[in-house]
Amino acid sequence: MNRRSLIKAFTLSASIAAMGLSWSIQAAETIKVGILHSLSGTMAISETSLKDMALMTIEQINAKGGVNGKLLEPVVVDPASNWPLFAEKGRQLLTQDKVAVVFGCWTSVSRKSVLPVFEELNGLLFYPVQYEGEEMSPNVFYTGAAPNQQAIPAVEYLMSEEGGGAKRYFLLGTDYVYPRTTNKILRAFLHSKGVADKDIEEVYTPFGHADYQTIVANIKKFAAGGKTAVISTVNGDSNVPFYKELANQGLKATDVPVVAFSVGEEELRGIDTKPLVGHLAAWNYFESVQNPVNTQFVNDWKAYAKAKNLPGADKAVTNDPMEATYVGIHMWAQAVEKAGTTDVDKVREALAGQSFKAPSGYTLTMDKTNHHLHKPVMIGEIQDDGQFNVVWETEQPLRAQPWSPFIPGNDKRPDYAVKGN
Amino acid sequence: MLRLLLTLLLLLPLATQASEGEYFITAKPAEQVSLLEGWAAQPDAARLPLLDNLHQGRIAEGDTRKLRLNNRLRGLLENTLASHQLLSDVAKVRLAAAQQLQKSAQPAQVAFLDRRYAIEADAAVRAALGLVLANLQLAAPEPSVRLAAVRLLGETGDPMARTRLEALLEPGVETDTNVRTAAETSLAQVKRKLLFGELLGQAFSGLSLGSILLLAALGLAITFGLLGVINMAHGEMLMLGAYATYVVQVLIARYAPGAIEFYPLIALPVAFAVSAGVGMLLERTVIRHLYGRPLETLLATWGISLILIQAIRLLFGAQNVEVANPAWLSGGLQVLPNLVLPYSRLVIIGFALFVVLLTWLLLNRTRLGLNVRAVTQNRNMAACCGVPTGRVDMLAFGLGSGIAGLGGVALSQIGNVGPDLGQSYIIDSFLVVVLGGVGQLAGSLWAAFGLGIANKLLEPQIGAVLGKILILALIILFIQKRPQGLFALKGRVID
Amino acid sequence: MRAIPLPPAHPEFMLEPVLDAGSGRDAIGLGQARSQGLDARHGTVLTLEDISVSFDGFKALNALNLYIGVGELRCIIGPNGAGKTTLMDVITGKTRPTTGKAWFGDTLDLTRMSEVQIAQAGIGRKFQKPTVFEALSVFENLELAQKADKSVLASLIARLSGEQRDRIDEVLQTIRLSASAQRPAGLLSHGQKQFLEIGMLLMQDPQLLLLDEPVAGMTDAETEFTAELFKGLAGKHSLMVVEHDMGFVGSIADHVTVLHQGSVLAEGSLEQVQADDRVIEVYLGR
Amino acid sequence: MNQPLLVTASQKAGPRWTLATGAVVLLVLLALPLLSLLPEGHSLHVSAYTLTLVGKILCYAIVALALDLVWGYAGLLSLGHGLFFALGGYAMGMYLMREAAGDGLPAFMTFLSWTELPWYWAGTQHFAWALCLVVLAPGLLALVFGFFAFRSRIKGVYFSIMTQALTFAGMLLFFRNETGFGGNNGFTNFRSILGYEITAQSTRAVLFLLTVSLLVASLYLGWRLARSKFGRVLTALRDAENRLMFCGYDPRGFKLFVWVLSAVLCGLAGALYVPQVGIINPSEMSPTNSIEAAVWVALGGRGTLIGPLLGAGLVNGMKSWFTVAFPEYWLFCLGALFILVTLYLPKGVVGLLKKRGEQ
Repeated sequence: MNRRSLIKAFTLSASIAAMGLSWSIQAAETIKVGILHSLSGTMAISETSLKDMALMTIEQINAKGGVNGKLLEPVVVDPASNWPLFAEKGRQLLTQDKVAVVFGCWTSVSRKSVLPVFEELNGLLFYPVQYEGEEMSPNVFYTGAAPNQQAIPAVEYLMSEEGGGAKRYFLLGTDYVYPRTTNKILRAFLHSKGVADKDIEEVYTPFGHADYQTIVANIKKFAAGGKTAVISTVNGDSNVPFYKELANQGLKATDVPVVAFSVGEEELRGIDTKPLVGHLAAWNYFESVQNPVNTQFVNDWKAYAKAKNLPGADKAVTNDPMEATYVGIHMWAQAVEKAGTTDVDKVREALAGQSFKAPSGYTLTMDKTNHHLHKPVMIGEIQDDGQFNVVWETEQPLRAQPWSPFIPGNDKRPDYAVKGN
Repeated sequence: MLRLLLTLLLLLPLATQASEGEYFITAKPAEQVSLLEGWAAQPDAARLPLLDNLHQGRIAEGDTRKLRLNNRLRGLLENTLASHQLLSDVAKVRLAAAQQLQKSAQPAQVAFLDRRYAIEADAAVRAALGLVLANLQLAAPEPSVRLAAVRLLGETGDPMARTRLEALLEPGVETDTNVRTAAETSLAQVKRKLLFGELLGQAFSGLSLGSILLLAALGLAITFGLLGVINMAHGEMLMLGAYATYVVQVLIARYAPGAIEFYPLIALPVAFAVSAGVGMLLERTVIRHLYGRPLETLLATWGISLILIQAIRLLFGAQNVEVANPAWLSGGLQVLPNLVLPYSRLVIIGFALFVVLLTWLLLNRTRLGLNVRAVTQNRNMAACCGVPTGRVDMLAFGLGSGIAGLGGVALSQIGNVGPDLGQSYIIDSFLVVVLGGVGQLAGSLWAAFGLGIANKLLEPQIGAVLGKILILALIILFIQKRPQGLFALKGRVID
Repeated sequence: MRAIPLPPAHPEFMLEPVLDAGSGRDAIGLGQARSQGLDARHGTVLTLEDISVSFDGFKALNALNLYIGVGELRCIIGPNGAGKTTLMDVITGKTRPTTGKAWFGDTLDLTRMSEVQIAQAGIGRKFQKPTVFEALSVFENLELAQKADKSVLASLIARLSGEQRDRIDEVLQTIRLSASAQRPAGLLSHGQKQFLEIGMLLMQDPQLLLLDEPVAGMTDAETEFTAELFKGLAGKHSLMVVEHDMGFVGSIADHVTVLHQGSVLAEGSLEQVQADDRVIEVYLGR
Repeated sequence: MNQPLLVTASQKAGPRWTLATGAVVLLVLLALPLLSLLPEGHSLHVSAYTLTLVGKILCYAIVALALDLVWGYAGLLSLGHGLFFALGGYAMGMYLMREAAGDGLPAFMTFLSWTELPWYWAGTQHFAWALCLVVLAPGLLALVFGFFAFRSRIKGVYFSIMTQALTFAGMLLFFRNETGFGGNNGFTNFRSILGYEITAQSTRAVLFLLTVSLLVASLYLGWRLARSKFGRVLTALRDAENRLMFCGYDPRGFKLFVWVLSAVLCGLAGALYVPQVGIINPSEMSPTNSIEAAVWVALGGRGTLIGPLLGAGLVNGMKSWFTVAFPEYWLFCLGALFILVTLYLPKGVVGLLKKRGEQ
């Protein structure tokens, strides 16, 4: 080892590192919009379509003349399913590219990773996925569901005679915060409905778990003790082996219905749904919802997928997080129009009470204080064509309760967004 | 006029059926429920076609109106249908119906079931019906009936029987001491049978997991075990095999829908060819330059795996693709009331053993196998003896990759098919090969099944995660004892 | 199998053998024959009794008995597969005997010691295939072999003293590699590597030297020089040499052991052994 | 940017120039944090983004250097160094979480309805103990694992696979919520370190300076080791372990020492990494990360001290750039890079530079 190479090495690595300084390219009279979704790594499976949906929505807004007379310029980055990289890319979008707003994140951990950055730099993030709640940052707008907008109505449905009148509940989830918190809220809720602990079984599997033989056998055993429903918060990739095992071991929806909170149209694309007919999912939107806004939305998306030659374009589907992305971008655009500027504080103010006619068939409103949307809840049954048939829905959009009343201590939380929660 | 009336009269059953259907589809869910319950208690053979149609989500063939069912209605419908099927002339249909009723029969059906039981001629159906009745008779007022029912339930290994007996034994439910004692005996009997089924089930899960590990690792046993290439792209060969299966499925569905049932069989050679082809290409372009530098093959093949993953992602999308089980791989074999062996898993166990046998024959009974073994043991010497080492390397690597492709076909039947498929198997595959002893096919076989069974035995006790961690720790300890794996070559090896 | 000799890198050096063995031996200054740990009062440095080694049923060594006296130079010969290398493996702890006793001196039980302990107790070994640290220079090779505290801590703070440096220079001269002291050992010729390995043994200063085919790949002149070197070592050190080259064996050994199928077939002077009928049959007669 | 120019210059010029270049780079690295303290808008201002990015890469560089000590010098390819890095990070993270939580429990424990801290969290509110843990956790684990592995002479590929299994097991363990380290989310949302606001420019600058110092210190350490007899024993060990044993050296001790040292260095790097990037979670332990670290070393040139630094800088710099410039294609570039380097640059970039220098 000689000194010379040491020094050479230093110079080279420093020059590479310093490249970061000269990235931003200035373009005139556009509003930059950041898109922070993983395009590679494990989360690419879910997030890629959100990136495409965001690009489509931006294209549509631009086609109508943009916002405040300026075109939107999307800046797409790939945080590669790497959580620290989310924070780094978030900071880059806000400080180097100087974007007005960022649409992105899927997993809770990625949101938690970027949150300090957005709070520090006073950025604006739109988060489009259903999540566990327990958070309300002034720098984030949550366009997905809070637990009370998804989980609790679903369990109420299962309890009802119509939903099969389940007496026992098998809570199955991937071991991370969203299932844990959701199940905790559900357990408290079930207790309040008189379900005893012996009738609740809580099981967690690791990420990417692929062998559900033992678990399905346990479900069967548990179900022998009375009318049982499975409440699944199993994360994306593990669903296929889970459902396949369920079908092959002869557990039918009429015996033991499974209601899932993370399985939508996009996930069903990877599954043969014929053996799954009758299993349920709870969301705030289904592609099969019948209304003119949705027809337009679905058609636009299919046309866009075809035009951009996206992989699997012939089978393109829409789902809840895609709708939430779509709604989020439009609401932000409306708020910018209203505020007349992209200044974060003014836009935040303008967003309160903003409403938008969404593909779900409802006019969704951004809550005045809590940064969450008022959303309808729908229960859909899996059909053999990979779509859902809505079997139950709330009469009107529900207000989100990000601080669930079923978690002790939350009653002291303020009902407005505060930094650092 | 009279003729018209007569015709109408003749058509009456049809008409009633049609009107029942019309009524059903327009009725409110609550009315539908009571309708179905009523029909279940008093079955009418003429209603069977309607129920069949309803079960398929329509009211009549050709009627395009889609019937919206929910799970409750579906359950009731199945019960009602079974109730009607008891009137069938075919014993097999009646048996299936009786088995369905064991799960779903309601007290209101007792009278009807009693009648059928009395006139049932087929012994098997009669026995099944007896159980249906026994389930319901636990609530009968006469202790003698209850006693008979309890004894009958003791004969089954049905998990529901356990729940029913336990409910009966709750304090204050059963007052008759004779029945109580009999129930206790029966419960113990049922529990024993259930435990037997559970243990069998665990053993089967272990075998099944082992067969999957084996299929995943077998290709690696050749590319890594014999050629010494730390092939981090091995997982991607599995993935290519799975995607080949998907493409075959799509193509057959489009061009030869008649053969769709057999697409996995057609996919086998295709997957082998695709993976082997890609493998040979890689060997010729990259890996051949790296023999004897095992740790560097690790880096290069890691690069290859990144490229393959992203290529597939761009070609097929980041989402998983749908690979459906054909009918003969769907469902399972009901061995015991609490033990179903899925056909797909049974077939995969058989397939894994078949592939091992094939590989063994290839390596030990063919010229190519001899050459491969010669080259892997002493490359220079083999070259001196006129073995075309380059070609042998290529073919051996192709063989390993091709076998991985075959593994991919099997994996596509039980799990996800997505760009990341290979990544989830790579560590397990390496562990199997290392544990078995590098270069030892038999070692890989034992290691795969050993790991599979150990995993499945531990999982119910301490959970999937801790089980896996414990297994990893055990492997690390085991390697301490036998650094060369289960089946190591002993002797005067100079390193 | 004999290693194929490589062409020497410096033929002119090879052509000039040093015939004055005495000065060579003095030069390397092998003064002390024993370390404190070794107790060889009974005159045998190595005692092997009833040693058997089997690999999966194959007996590499079969009830072998061998005694080497203090200061003796013993040659071991035998056909391929006779168990010569296994014998060395047993002595150095690389292979554990299935049965039998192996004592170094009167007190050290070799079957209970690790390879490192055996080496530290004073048994040095030269491999059949010359094994040197190829990435290190010749000088560094010798430095590592030098008798010193070989613990981790010591090597972290080790500094070469002038005395140690002089020793290395002396050995470098003896093995005639002074000119190549700073070259990486991997660049040496086959013969030079043999000498370097012998040099490392000298630096290690063991009581018992095991030498596996030390002159394979050497020119005649080098072989002759090696023979002189070994003869000079004998007396104060004990040597056990495994060799095929009968000329070489004849030039150094007064005592020869013939191994066959894992046991001792004959023992005695080279002439005696060569006259033995059984030996002729299995080995020499062909 | 004029550094690339310097590289070419240093190839032509003599060692004096090279020394000067090294000094300049070091000065630039030392100046970066100071420049970051300048007000925004100043022409020389360095953004927090650049600072954390470079800081992160420097942490990776330390990992690469540590890995090179065991791989390049002792010939033990570890595919589990991410575990040690993460353990150091977690130890620091525990302190930061306690600091953020004040007297209460860290937020994720409240989620799980835990009412008191698990025993292994005891004392983590003290910075000094956290620092001890930073060293002890990876150090002890490496010691135990190394002791068993080296005792039974596991080496080569076996060693690599075992280390990979080890980090995989660690990842699974930390993914569990019951393990008590925040599960998949790990630790985020740090507030302050030793009372200083963690997002303050000055805190960042100090952390950056510490990282540079640690890097320089580990370089010096590596240089001293490589120069010492110990370093030569390691090289000897890598090339001919048996010969070394018959020379009377016990390889276990040497391996164990460098293995534990390397693990501790990784732990320290992890501890500096966490407050700078603001998150630590189990995915740092994923085998992929550890393989990537091996790639940095191979790319830069193993068995040299500079190679790993160069490799870590190059790969991560490229990653940062590619993920923005070609988000869909960067894996192709990265993959192709690995292949090309192993095929055509067996000695890494340093080998290439040396060759150029000799010509």
